[in-house]
Amino acid sequence: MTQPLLAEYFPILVFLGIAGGIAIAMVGGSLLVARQKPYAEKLSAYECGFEPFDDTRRRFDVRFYLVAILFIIFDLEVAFLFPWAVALGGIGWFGFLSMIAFLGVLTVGFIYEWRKGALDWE
Amino acid sequence: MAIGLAHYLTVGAILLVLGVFGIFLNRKNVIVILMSIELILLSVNLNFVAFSAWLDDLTGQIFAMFVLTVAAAEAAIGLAIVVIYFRNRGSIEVEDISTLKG
Amino acid sequence: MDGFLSSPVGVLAITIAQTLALLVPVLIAVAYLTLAERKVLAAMQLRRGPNVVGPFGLLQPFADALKMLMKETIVPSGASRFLFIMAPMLTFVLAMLAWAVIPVNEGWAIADINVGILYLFAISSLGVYGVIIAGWASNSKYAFLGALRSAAQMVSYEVSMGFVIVTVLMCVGSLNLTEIVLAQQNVWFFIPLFPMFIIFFISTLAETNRAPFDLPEGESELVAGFFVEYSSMSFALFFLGEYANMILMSALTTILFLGGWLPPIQMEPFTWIPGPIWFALKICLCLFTFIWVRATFPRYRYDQLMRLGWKVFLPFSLLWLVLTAAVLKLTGWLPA
Amino acid sequence: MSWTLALPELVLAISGLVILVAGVIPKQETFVPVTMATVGALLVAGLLVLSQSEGTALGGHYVADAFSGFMKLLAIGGAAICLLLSLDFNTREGIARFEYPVLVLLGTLGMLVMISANDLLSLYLGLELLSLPLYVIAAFHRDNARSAEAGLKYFVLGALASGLLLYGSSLVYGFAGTTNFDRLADAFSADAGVSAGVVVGVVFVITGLAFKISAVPFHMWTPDVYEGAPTPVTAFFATAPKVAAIALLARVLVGPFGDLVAQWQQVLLLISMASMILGAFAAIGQRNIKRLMAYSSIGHVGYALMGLAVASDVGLRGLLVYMAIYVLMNLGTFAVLVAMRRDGRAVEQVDDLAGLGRTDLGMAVWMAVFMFSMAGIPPLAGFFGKLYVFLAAVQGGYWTLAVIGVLTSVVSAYYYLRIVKVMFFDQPAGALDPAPASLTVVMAASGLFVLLFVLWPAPMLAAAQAAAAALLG
Amino acid sequence: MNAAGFPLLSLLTFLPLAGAAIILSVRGEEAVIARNARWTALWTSLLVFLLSLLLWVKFDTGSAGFQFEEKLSWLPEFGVGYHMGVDGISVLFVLLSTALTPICILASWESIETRVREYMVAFLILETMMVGMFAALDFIVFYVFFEAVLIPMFLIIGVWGGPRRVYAAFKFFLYTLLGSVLMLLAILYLWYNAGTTDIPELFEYQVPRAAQSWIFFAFLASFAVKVPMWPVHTWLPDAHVEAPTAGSVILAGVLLKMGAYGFLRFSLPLLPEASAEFAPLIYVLSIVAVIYTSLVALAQEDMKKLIAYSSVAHMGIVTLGIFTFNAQGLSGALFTMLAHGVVSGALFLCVGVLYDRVHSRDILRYGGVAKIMPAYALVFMLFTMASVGLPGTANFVGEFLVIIGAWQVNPWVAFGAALGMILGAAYMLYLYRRVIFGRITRDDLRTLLDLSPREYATFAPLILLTLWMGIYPQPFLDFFEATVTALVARHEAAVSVSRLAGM
Repeated sequence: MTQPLLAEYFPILVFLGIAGGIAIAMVGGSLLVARQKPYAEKLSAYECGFEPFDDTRRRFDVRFYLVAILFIIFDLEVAFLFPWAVALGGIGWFGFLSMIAFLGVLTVGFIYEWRKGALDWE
Repeated sequence: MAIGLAHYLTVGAILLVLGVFGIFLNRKNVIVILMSIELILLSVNLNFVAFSAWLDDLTGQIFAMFVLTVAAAEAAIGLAIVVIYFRNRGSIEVEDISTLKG
Repeated sequence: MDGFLSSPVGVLAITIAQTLALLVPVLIAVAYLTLAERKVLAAMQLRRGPNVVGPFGLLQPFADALKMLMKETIVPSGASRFLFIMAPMLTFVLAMLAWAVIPVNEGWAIADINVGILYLFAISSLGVYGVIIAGWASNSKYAFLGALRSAAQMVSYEVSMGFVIVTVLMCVGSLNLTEIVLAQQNVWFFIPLFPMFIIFFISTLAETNRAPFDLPEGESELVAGFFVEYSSMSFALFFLGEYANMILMSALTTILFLGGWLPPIQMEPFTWIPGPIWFALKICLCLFTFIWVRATFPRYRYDQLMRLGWKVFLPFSLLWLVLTAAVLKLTGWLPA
Repeated sequence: MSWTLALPELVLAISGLVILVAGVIPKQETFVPVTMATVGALLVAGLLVLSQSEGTALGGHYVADAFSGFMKLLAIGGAAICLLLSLDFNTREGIARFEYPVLVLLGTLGMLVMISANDLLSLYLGLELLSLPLYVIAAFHRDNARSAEAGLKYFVLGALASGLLLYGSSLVYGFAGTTNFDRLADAFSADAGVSAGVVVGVVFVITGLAFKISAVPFHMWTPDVYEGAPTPVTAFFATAPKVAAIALLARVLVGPFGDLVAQWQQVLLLISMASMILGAFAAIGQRNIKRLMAYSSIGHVGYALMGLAVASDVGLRGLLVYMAIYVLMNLGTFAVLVAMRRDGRAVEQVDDLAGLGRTDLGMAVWMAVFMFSMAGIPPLAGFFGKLYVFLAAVQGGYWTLAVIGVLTSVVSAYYYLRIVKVMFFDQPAGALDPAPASLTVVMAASGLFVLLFVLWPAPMLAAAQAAAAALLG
Repeated sequence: MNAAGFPLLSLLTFLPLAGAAIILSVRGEEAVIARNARWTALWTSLLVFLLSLLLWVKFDTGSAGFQFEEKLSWLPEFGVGYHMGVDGISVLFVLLSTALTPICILASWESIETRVREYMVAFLILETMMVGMFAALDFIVFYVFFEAVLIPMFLIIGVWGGPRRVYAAFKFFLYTLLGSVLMLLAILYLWYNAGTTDIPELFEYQVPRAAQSWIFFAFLASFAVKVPMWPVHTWLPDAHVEAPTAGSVILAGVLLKMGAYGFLRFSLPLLPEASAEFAPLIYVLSIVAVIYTSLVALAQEDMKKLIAYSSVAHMGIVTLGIFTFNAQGLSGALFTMLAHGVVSGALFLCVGVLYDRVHSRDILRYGGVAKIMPAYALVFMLFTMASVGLPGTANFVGEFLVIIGAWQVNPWVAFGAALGMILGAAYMLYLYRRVIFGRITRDDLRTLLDLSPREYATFAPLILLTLWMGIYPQPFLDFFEATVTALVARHEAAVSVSRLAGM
């Protein structure tokens, strides 16, 4: 182990290998053991008794996309908060207030979204 | 074999080239372009972090954090623009983006 | 022997042994959680639950597993084969992977990394990919819409979860899970941070798509959500992943708010019981609450669900975060 | 912490947030009051810039000097006037949403940060704070396919430019070991020589910035974006952000990379010449007047860069004067373009101006003044802008540059004249709608400036001189 | 310092702008505006002319230096200032400009029917620029006026011109601009190296020999186009043909002089060695211009075009005279410029008279006009004779002096110039014969009216001037003498110094 920092993560790699192995074993085992007898009707997508009219990967409500965007923004905010929270004891009032200001900016954005109805469904 | 600065920089450069080529050679979908842009930013971040470790200086990592943040905002805006473009034109094929020319 | 243990092969062997020592109990726990859920629900509805296979139905999970194994794996004709198979594996692997950093007792974490909570947060965020890929790869309307809804719901509550975790971190001053537990020796965090504890718990319900937030999988509307097209073992993997996540979330709740492996009071009769037992007990308590909630509450409407996440939890947790920070800063209680 | 030095930026930031909240809370659309409030905030910031003292602040990330003051006033003024231009236009086009002024405000804040940047990090943040609102307002006409396309194109190439700039920054950081401009300058002034990595980094940084100022060969987005974006937005693009980007380029090249002049000068000379040539020739065939203005702005950037490329104090002074005059001419021109409506619909072909000299003499005269000024005909202000950059080129002995400059200005005179010709020589194509008062005021104000600059150029020259001196340190 | 006691030159320069402002401030119906504009413009220009007579009266012909000087600080730290003043070279051109403007305004009284207000404003602005250019004693100020002339002239040709006015206006503008921007670079070089743009101060500055050639060609590019010299004269016929009558008059009368004035003011004193070195080139170009354009003029069917080509030929004589570097040649050139200003302006007016009536400039369309318009025929004849250079008229004096000057330099050059004069006689008389004599071929000509009182008023001063300058030229020559002598002396000194240095 030449790089001690990465050594801590070695078990995770092992974990990944074993968990992946189990998953493959389970799916593979089922494929081996179970009787496979596919036919068209069985392989068609689930529908209410008739053939699908169009491609399923079609447009969907833009609000899902909005949620995704909002999530990115707020999750990044959280990413900033992590180091700040851990170091809060050592960064003094300036550090504290900087983050409060940052949160204030985000709050303004949040108020905007709220008023614009980005958070409303139906 | 120890993995040193040069390796990181090489990967970074490769990612950059991939990103740039992705933008210019891509003939299909605008989303691919957005992904290429993210790829470029990724290469930049890799550079910053690698240099930061090499120089034993935190500036690079802070820079990378900021790049990350801005990249998120940029992606959000980019997607929003793609959405309104799609709403207007019903397509996001790169070759269709040619109403404006002269 | 020492020589072997410190050689690379030895280290690998030990790590594999540790991993299996953790994974196998988790898998067994998952298996019995399914049984427990049915039993508890039945009890609450004054039924008996499974009681045929084995004594008190104790072998029921194995029977289920066997049945799953013997079923045909159907890949819909319109699906993307590779992604379709990959999605459940991803969900399952991620659910397992998170366990690598969970400290069962002081020093009993397989990978005691110093950014453990960040790691957990990252792994649980990745869970969305399994859902999205499954919904996309199935090429079915129900699966697709279900996946979108699941994903939206998961990310919505993740934000407030993040705030809650940050609040805890401020009180600890470290990202290491062991240290988070050790910081609760005097008082468990659920007491001073009670509102955050509630938010966190409810968010975990939403994060794991559990009742009353199981709407994306609502049988009546979307048949079964994103995994409607799945069958056999790939279905089982989703199932396992989901229940493993439940246990993981309970473990996280325990670590963050319920003092991990610490006994309720640091005195004689309690300290006799070893840490891992306390840990397991607390997890069981959480899991029981999960099931209890399922038995008790009606399902949320989707708009209510999103509103709760964005308009109640998010502003509230943000506010509480700032308040906590201010209080800590003003009183000087911050960890150095 | 001398953060009070950054008071203009802070005031803009806070007022931006307050205005955003104040704008979103009422039930009805608040475009007009919000625009007014934004203009007010910009004016306050302008006053604060005027009273700003000099020095560095915020851990060396921020610098205030005469140069930043000069450029900030230009940027703020340009932004404020562009907002006035949009008042009437946006209402008529159905894009009168209060987000527009707020975005302009935030973009202006980004410009101020850029202009005062003293670190690669603040440079980048300022640039993005400017670019992101610009992407949005380029596509602000949401239901218009061309606007959306303009936004998309601008976004893609802008993001690419940011990426290249960042990549350059990362190399500079890695090989020089710092991102602070002062320390970078120290690092390069040492005799040790510079590594190839830094040079590559500098070239990438220049490339990124060249995109932003739409200098050839990184200009491809300009015509499309100018044509597609709503006209007041185009006016904004053509003025304030260009000032900020030029300021940034000047500060970066003269400050931290001042000792690498041998490395960047050739690049800049080529960029400048290519921009002048392309700006002159490509505009000739344009029928859409916004597209024409796009090529015109490319050409003007070429002239302005001439001042930077010669790398002297005279050149910098020329650059500053040029930018100031350029901004004012462009604001006036765009006031006319914004006013171009027939039967309530916006028109933007050159031929739509036909016979304007008969139907609306006032507007035609101002437009002619701006066109002659852009062509660099004395005694109008545009001539003096060119005069000072040419003087710098002649002084430095860059004859090729100077000769290309004057020849391309003759070529570009052709298409400016064509507009005058259409307005005065051609038969009227039907009267344009009368221009709203706000536009007339902008036209007249910048027109008078362009006309009368010749009488009293000394104050601006003195200010530019001081700014250039401050930048050279 | 200032013989007039008040800033006369600035007043002359900017008074027309005040008139323009008054015209612009008039509101009302179209006809009212037009009438107002005409009268205001006329009175303004007359006032300017009367004021400018003070120059004539107060000018000290014995001095070679600048008079009526005015100085204002403009950009002191750059060595640029607002400096006005006239010497023997420029004073008469100021007068020529102020004299021709009211005549032009009178000439456009009826022929301009549309957008009268704008037309008059453009003309007054043009006057400002012309006067300012001749009076400027700072290179930058000079350049500003020199270039600014383009704007009103472009509009005058383009808006009120003939069918191909757009083409002509663009050609005029771009040709001239192209030349002048090159001059601008030379000015910048001088500015930077001498540290000043003040013309008297610049005269003290020795331009390095190596730079002189470049600067000379840069100046040549500008002035040659303006003069215009062959082969860059092609804009002139187009511009003349398409411009309205008054535009042609100003163009021929004043604007062409700007190039020659530039040679005299800048090329000769600033660049003596280069001027001497490249004088043969100028001779060749001038002779070619004289002979070639005369031949071209012979073949013209369009009256205005013919006169335009004759202008090129006459200006060839002028440039020839300038580059002889002796007193006779220079005086002759200056005198020819003045005379040509009066005579060719008058000739364009003559064409304008016919054009106003018949709306054609086609020579073949006319014939026998003498029988219907005897007074007009007389006037036309006078100016034709003057143009030909008949003794007793203005042109004769100038051309004669130029030929004498040229003879001293090189007899062949003089011979070329004389040949040009003979050809000039040929095409002018040919024109006159075809238009005025012969049988009346068209019926519509029979109804033409002879000169109106307004037209008499227009022609009268020109006739007087032509005869005065031809019969008693001394007062005019007096103006030049001191300055020209100084200029020649200065030139010879500079050239002999460099010749000594070369040996």
